[in-house]
Amino acid sequence: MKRSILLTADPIDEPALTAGRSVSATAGAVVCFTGCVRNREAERPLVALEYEAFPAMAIRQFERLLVQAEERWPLESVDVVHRTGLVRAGEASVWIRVVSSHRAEALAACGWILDEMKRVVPIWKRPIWEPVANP
Amino acid sequence: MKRSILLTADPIDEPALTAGRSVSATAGAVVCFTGCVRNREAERPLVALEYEAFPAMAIRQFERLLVQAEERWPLESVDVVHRTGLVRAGEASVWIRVVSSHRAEALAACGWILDEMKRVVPIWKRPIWEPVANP
Amino acid sequence: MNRESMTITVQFWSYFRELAGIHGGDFEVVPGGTVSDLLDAVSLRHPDLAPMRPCALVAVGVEYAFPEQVLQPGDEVSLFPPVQGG
Amino acid sequence: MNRESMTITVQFWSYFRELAGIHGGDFEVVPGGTVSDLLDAVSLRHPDLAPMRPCALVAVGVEYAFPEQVLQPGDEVSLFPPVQGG
Repeated sequence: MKRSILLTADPIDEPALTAGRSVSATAGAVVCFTGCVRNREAERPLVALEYEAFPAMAIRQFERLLVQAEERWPLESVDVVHRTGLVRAGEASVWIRVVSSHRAEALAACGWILDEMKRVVPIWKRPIWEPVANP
Repeated sequence: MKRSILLTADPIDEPALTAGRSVSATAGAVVCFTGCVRNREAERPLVALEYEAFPAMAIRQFERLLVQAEERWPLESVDVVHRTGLVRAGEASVWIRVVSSHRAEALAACGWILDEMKRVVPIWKRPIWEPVANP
Repeated sequence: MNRESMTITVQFWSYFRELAGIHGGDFEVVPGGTVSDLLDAVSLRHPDLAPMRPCALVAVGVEYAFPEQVLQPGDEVSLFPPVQGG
Repeated sequence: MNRESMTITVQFWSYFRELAGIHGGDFEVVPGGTVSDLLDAVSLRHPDLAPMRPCALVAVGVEYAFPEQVLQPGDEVSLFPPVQGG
């Protein structure tokens, strides 16, 4: 299985990533997931999330996840991009692409990687709230 | 919920579709599924699939599916593109994007729409096999 | 169309069209006749389609129809094999 | 480092760093000491981190570690709160 993992402070360029996909003629299903920062958290207006990663360990733990995903499902490739630093509301913080020969496997693997990522990959976020106007 | 449904004989321009997405600041999860024609079917080399649709009914049945999906999951938008005519091996035959506030809903809705599409949307395909070389 | 029958236009799709050797046709059904009655008439005229009846899907206009559904004059019926999109 | 102890470098991440008021530090552990022994030393020096211990995650290098894991001289240990990627 091909895999790539990128932690980056730059915006995630989804069209470029989409244009750059390579799918072998035997792989029928491509699932892309984009997670965006919402403008509210628990009803409170949010300007951005500040992501902090422990980079070497984050890469290592993503690698372990992708190896485990490959053991569970027949995957052709998985690509992961995760932002670090300030990510404004509406911007993408995470992007995952899974290529497999069948849709069910691609969807299941994508959901599993997202769930596990939130359990083991050392990345943290801190909310930047909208300033409250003084009366 | 916003929705769009397109049947087209033109190639599916995934980067353009990706660039054209609009996600409200309250929607955190975007799932894109691309289904590509594989170069083999039951071990036999395949050149292309020829898709035939009953267009008015296909659009109507897709609409029903999207309405049902909206009743099951809180979705912000669903966009569907399905090819008609000749689709060569490696090309995309179907593309679906689901936007929701949470990843689990977006992934579940995407899988469900694909499953139901294959059950009720009047589109058929005919394999164009690789010519067998005469000895 | 006379007082004892109504004309229903039927269209075949996918390999049903090839099996029938024609895109469709007009069929006469008694007033109050059902989708099932129409399929009897289709099977009679197109014996190569008859074996497909258990797997055939039927639509009236752009909606799926059930065998016991009563047809109305002017209904446009479509007959096709299981769908295979994606 | 003397014969009765080994030095372990600890790094704090996310709000553990703010609670401790420092990026980390070196801690002395007896030879054969475990992650759990190290956490005792960390809690002693940083009482504001002590209440976090039940939810704290610990890594040796880039791999998660268990409380009973025996530390080796030169190990680099990371201590952090539950992760929240995505």
